[in-house]
Amino acid sequence: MMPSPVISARDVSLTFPTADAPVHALKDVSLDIGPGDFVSFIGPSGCGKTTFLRCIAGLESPTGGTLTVNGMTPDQARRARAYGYVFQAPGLYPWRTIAGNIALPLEIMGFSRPDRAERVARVLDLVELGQFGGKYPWQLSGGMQQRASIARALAFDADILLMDEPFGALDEIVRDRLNEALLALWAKTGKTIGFVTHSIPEAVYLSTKIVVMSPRPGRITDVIDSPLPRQRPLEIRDSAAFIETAHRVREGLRAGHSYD
Amino acid sequence: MMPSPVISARDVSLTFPTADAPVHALKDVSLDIGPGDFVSFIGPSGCGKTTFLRCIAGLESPTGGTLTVNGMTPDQARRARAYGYVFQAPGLYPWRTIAGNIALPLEIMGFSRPDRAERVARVLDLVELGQFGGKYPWQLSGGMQQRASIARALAFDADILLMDEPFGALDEIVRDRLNEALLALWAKTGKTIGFVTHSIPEAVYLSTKIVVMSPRPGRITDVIDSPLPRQRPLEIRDSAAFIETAHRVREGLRAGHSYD
Amino acid sequence: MGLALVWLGLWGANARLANLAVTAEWERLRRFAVAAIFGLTLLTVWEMAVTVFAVPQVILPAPSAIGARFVAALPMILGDLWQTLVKGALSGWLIGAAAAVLTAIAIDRSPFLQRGLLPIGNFVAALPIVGIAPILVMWFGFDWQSKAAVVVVMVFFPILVNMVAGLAATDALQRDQMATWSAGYWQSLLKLRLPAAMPLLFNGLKITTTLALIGAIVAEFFGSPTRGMGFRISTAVGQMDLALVWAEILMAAIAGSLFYGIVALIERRATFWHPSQRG
Amino acid sequence: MSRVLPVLSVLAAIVALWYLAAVGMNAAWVRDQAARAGETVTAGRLLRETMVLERPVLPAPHQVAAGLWEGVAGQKITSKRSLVWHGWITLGATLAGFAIGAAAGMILAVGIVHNRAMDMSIMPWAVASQTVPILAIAPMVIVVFASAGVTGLLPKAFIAAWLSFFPVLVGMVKGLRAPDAMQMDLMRSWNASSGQVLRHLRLPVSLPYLFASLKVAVAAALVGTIVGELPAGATQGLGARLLSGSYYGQTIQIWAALFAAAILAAALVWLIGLAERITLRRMGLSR
Amino acid sequence: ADPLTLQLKWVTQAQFAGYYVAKDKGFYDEENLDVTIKPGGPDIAPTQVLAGGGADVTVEWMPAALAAREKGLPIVNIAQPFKSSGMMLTCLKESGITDPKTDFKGKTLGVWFFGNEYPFLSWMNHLGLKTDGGPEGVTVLKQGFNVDPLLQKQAACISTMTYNEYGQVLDAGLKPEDLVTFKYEDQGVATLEDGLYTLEEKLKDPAMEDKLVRFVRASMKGWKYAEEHPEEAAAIVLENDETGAQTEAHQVRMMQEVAKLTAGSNGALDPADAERTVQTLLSGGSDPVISKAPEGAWTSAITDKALK
Ligand SMILES: Nc1ncnc2c1ncn2[C@@H]1O[C@H](COP(=O)(O)OP(=O)(O)OP(=O)(O)O)[C@@H](O)[C@H]1O
Ligand SMILES: Nc1ncnc2c1ncn2[C@@H]1O[C@H](COP(=O)(O)OP(=O)(O)OP(=O)(O)O)[C@@H](O)[C@H]1O
Ligand SMILES: Cc1ncc(C[n+]2csc(CCO)c2C)c(N)n1
Ligand SMILES: [Mg+2]
Ligand SMILES: [Mg+2]
Repeated sequence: MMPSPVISARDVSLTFPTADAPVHALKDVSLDIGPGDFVSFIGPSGCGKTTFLRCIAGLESPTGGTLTVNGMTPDQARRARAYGYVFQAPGLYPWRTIAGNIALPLEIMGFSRPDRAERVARVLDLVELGQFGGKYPWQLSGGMQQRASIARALAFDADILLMDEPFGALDEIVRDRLNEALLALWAKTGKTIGFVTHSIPEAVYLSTKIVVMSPRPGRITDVIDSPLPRQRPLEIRDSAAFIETAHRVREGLRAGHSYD
Repeated sequence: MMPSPVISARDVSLTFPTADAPVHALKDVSLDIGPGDFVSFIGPSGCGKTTFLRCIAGLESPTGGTLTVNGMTPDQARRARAYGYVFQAPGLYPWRTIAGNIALPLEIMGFSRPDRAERVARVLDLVELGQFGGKYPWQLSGGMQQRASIARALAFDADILLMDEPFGALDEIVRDRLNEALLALWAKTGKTIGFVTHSIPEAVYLSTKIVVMSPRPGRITDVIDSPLPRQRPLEIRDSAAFIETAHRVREGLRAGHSYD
Repeated sequence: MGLALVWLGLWGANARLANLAVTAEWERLRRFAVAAIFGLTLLTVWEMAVTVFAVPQVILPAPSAIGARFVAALPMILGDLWQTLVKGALSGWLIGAAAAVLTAIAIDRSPFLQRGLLPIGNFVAALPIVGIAPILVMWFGFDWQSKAAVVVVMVFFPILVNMVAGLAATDALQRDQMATWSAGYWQSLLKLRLPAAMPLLFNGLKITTTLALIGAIVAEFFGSPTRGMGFRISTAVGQMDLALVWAEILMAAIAGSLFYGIVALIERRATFWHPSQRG
Repeated sequence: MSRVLPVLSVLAAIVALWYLAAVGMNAAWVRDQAARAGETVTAGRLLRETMVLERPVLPAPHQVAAGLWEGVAGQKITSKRSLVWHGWITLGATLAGFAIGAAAGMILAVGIVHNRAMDMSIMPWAVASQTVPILAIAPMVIVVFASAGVTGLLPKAFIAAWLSFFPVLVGMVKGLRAPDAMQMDLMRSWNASSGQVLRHLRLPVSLPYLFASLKVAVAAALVGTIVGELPAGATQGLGARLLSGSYYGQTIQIWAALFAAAILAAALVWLIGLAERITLRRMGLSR
Repeated sequence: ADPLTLQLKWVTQAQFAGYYVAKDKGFYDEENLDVTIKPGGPDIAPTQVLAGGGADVTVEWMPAALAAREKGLPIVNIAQPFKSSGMMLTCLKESGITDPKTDFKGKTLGVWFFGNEYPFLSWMNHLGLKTDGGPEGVTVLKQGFNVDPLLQKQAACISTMTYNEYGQVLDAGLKPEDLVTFKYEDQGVATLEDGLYTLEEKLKDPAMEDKLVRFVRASMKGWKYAEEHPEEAAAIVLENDETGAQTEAHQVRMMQEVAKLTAGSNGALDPADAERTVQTLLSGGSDPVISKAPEGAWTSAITDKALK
């Protein structure tokens, strides 16, 4: 029997009213995400990936359908501090140093001072920014800011991690290393992860489930359960199963594009 | 005989004074870029790619060395409106619609109204945002904003195009399409292009010259002249020359990372 | 004609000085020098105008006469300064600023209050000081307390307006982050909205430094003990001692500028991250 | 409805408090009077008499309302006892002064942002100008204007402008410097002239600062006008009305004039708020 | 008609009835004068307006005028419609003050400043009381526009004019028997109030001198008319008050009281009164209002011609 899903969406729709025609950002999206799943969302830009993630996190209210997280509404889950969220833009607070930015959610959640210091140091190292804790955001390069924002979401141990193109601004090498680190973290903690990416190999490498989306209206066109084992060395990317899955994702993506 | 370079850097250095230790963002960078070159910069985040592009564009003054653009200082070249610049973040003005944002540099440069309208429509189509001209930036997804900012830089015909990770937030399909479009534009206009990317295949596919950089201090570790012909169908990515070049770039990148 | 020449000459020197490239250590001195030369220009033109046009002393005394009077009457002027600036203006400014900030937070906290209190707050705070001053003098007595009360009323509105705007000055992404961490109201106030409000708050604080001084001085016109800058000014006008009037004004200008300067300095420290401060 | 209810309830609370305060503050006088007449006061009498004093320390709300009504509706609006007439006079000078002051503030701010010499020389003196106690020099201003043959609206408007240019200057300098580095860099990469940067970037970014400042400035302009009306021969305008009320100890008249002035100020502030909302909406900035 | 501007010392009220009556009744027209009457107010220093050229003639009190003259402003008294002083100190009986010589010490007294403090200061000089707030002297409050300090008991005594503030105290509900008043006249420290002053240089111009003669003549006609018709004079004043703040009852009473002060004067300054004022200001204490007797501070040239 399937374990009961952590996140369960039924016919979720979201329409933005704009000055001219309303935008159907999501239409009839149904999806179940089980505990410990690593779900990637992939799709052309504007297909509603960010919007769906925001709905899960309770930052946006669907205009139709139902969405539950751990059996609660997303809003209740948000209040229960179920989420770590990495936004598409770094969004660091300019009046705090990098270390201060990472410590901020910890302060809010009431972690003790020594605990905070220890966690900040650990995640700064994880994203390879050890020496930059004392700098202000505007003194960092774009990729470094992005990494700082990842570190911030990892510093506290939320059960559900939502990441919106976290590695978009990073080079292949760092990206690979962070992919590995993320997998290790996931294996160790059993977090449930929702992950938006534009990289097909990244999606295939990381996920247990790949959700392909398509725009106008934003909807799910394919859900691919990964045939790969949970243990994934980097070399797995040369395996036949990997290449085959990547191919299927690419086909799904292409189909989504063919509409315009 | 080589044609005289459009951009010529000799021992360019740039140090940011910060509260604690000064940051050596660039150190002794020398590089020649000829007319019609398509130069990609690749390297770990924080290695000075953005900084170097900003120096070329006259937005930052090197603290050492000389840098000339068309025989002028970068600042003079900037005044001569030699550049189109795509920043790492979209940087759209929130009080203007997408079309208004794209029209802004045209207004500033004194294009006539019908000319403006025609150009805006053309580049909007080019980046596949035809229907979104009337929307405001916050009504667009991250990738759509990024495309709008690319369109803005393409709308006026600058001889030198500087692009800082323009396609970072786009999915593979759109990215491929835009890569092709960019190559077509480049072939047609003979622009000189400086291009920052984190994708090795993208760098190899697009460039005539690939500059690999390394951080702390930011410097050039390798300059690879592409063996690929100027005409590049997408399939060229399966050619041996392509794979070999990509390999060399990856090695260079890896070497840059090994320092930390 | 001569006046215009002096003006142009000194302004030219100033422009050159202002655009001179200097090292960081000299920057401070340079700023001071530029402002000083500008002031000198004004004073020279003033002195010359008074002499050339033979303006009577009882209308506009010459700067030299004012300077002499300033030095001679300095102990008295300092006493007046203490009474008006420190006791009246400063205490009123502090109370008013605190009240405005707290009100802004209360308004911001409760949509009900926001709709109910803001329009009425605007209204009450728009009561002109010259009307309230006599009433407050009647209520709070002749000494500095009534002056402080006038200052409170005067500085309240500008700070409130700026603070309310400041609390709204966060961007959507920053607010969303707070939401994902499920930050409580006070937490997001303390960690996000207050820091983000600082640039606008200081805007209000800076504007009101000068208002506070004016308020305290003006309130003394409506009743006061026999000291204080407002008292001295009105009495001196009545006694045709215009040099003393201007000497007091000079003191007010110096003290007020200092007050403003200190607040601006604190602003620089507190909002170092804002683009307007990063230059 | 949901907009009126909160205002009404807060208003009701204030009026209730006010009545209490009126009883409290006027009680001493009623007791003294009774003591001088050798009588004792009951609570009922205290309550009754504190509401109807001719020279109360704090007039009761209905007394002020009556005074206001009498001044607004009880007279022909051309009568010199009409608050509408006095308000009209004050409004004219306020608007003129506000226009001059706001324009001066904006022009100076633009100058300061673009010219280093102006930045360094003007700002300290602009600050100093505001520390000059305007009421002290107001009579002199009026005298100087008068000796130059200028009387009536202009001297008052000058004082109003003097007070209102400063908030605009400070706010605009801040606002014009608020664009972030990337927004400025974009402009630089297009080699936009400083005029274009101003028009297309600095001005739009400064709007929130501008409107906050304008609200403060318009209230300041009204204060300036009223201050200017005190020594202007104290004949016309709400300032004159306030003053003469004050001089003759007609507390209720003072309060009525005060409220008239506040209503005027609130209306002006509200108008600017309206302009703000419309502008921001047209710029797509209000979400 | 010849234009002439008169600056009043205070706001439009029956204190200046003579001038308004002269204008309203056409007395100025008869003299071929076009007179503009500018009301004063707090912080209008009439002498300053005169110096600035904003007026040709001003109504001012002699102590302030002499002090201004000592400061170098050559102003001259050309006529004196007010014979006696209306100034007094009004105290609450409950403050326990009965005799100025003994009871003021340690009390708080309300005083007008802005050039109106001279009579008070010289009185205190005569009594040998310091005004710096020490225990051996009196505490002085700068009194605002109205009589509230007395009603609110913020001061033991306040300055009042017989024709104005005293009436307001009574209007406010206090009875004469609740109050103790000390007239400057009775205390022997009275100074001349409400005279007409102009600049010396104006007198040198014969045409101007002639205008002033006609002005003083018409003004005194106005004053005498006002004395005889207080109700009508008060109505005229009300008519000219643009603030609309005055009440008829108050102005009629003011006119009646003012009439008592103007009664003894035909407009000509009695040099003896002036000398007495000078002596009062000069004498007594360490801190006299003027330091030496003025020369040429008044002239009878105008009134001599006007009244013949
Ligand atoms: N304004 C600044 N003040 C201080 N240090 C800065 C500033 N701007 C950049 N730096 C530093 O300069 C170095 C190079 O930054 P740069 O933005 O050029 O990197 P990059 O190669 O573009 O990286 P990325 O791929 O992450 O965008 C970084 O270490 C950064 O911290
Ligand atoms: N606040 C808004 N108002 C109106 N339309 C909006 C708003 N936010 C998003 N949209 C629209 O909703 C659609 C989906 O946006 P969303 O940000 O979810 O896309 P996405 O899949 O995350 O794209 P990308 O990969 O480019 O980030 C887009 O067409 C966008 O224009
Ligand atoms: C604030 C203030 N109060 C009173 C006077 C003095 N004053 C001028 S005219 C006049 C006659 C009285 O009605 C009096 C007493 C003043 N100048 N300023
Ligand atoms: Mg997105
Ligand atoms: Mg970069």
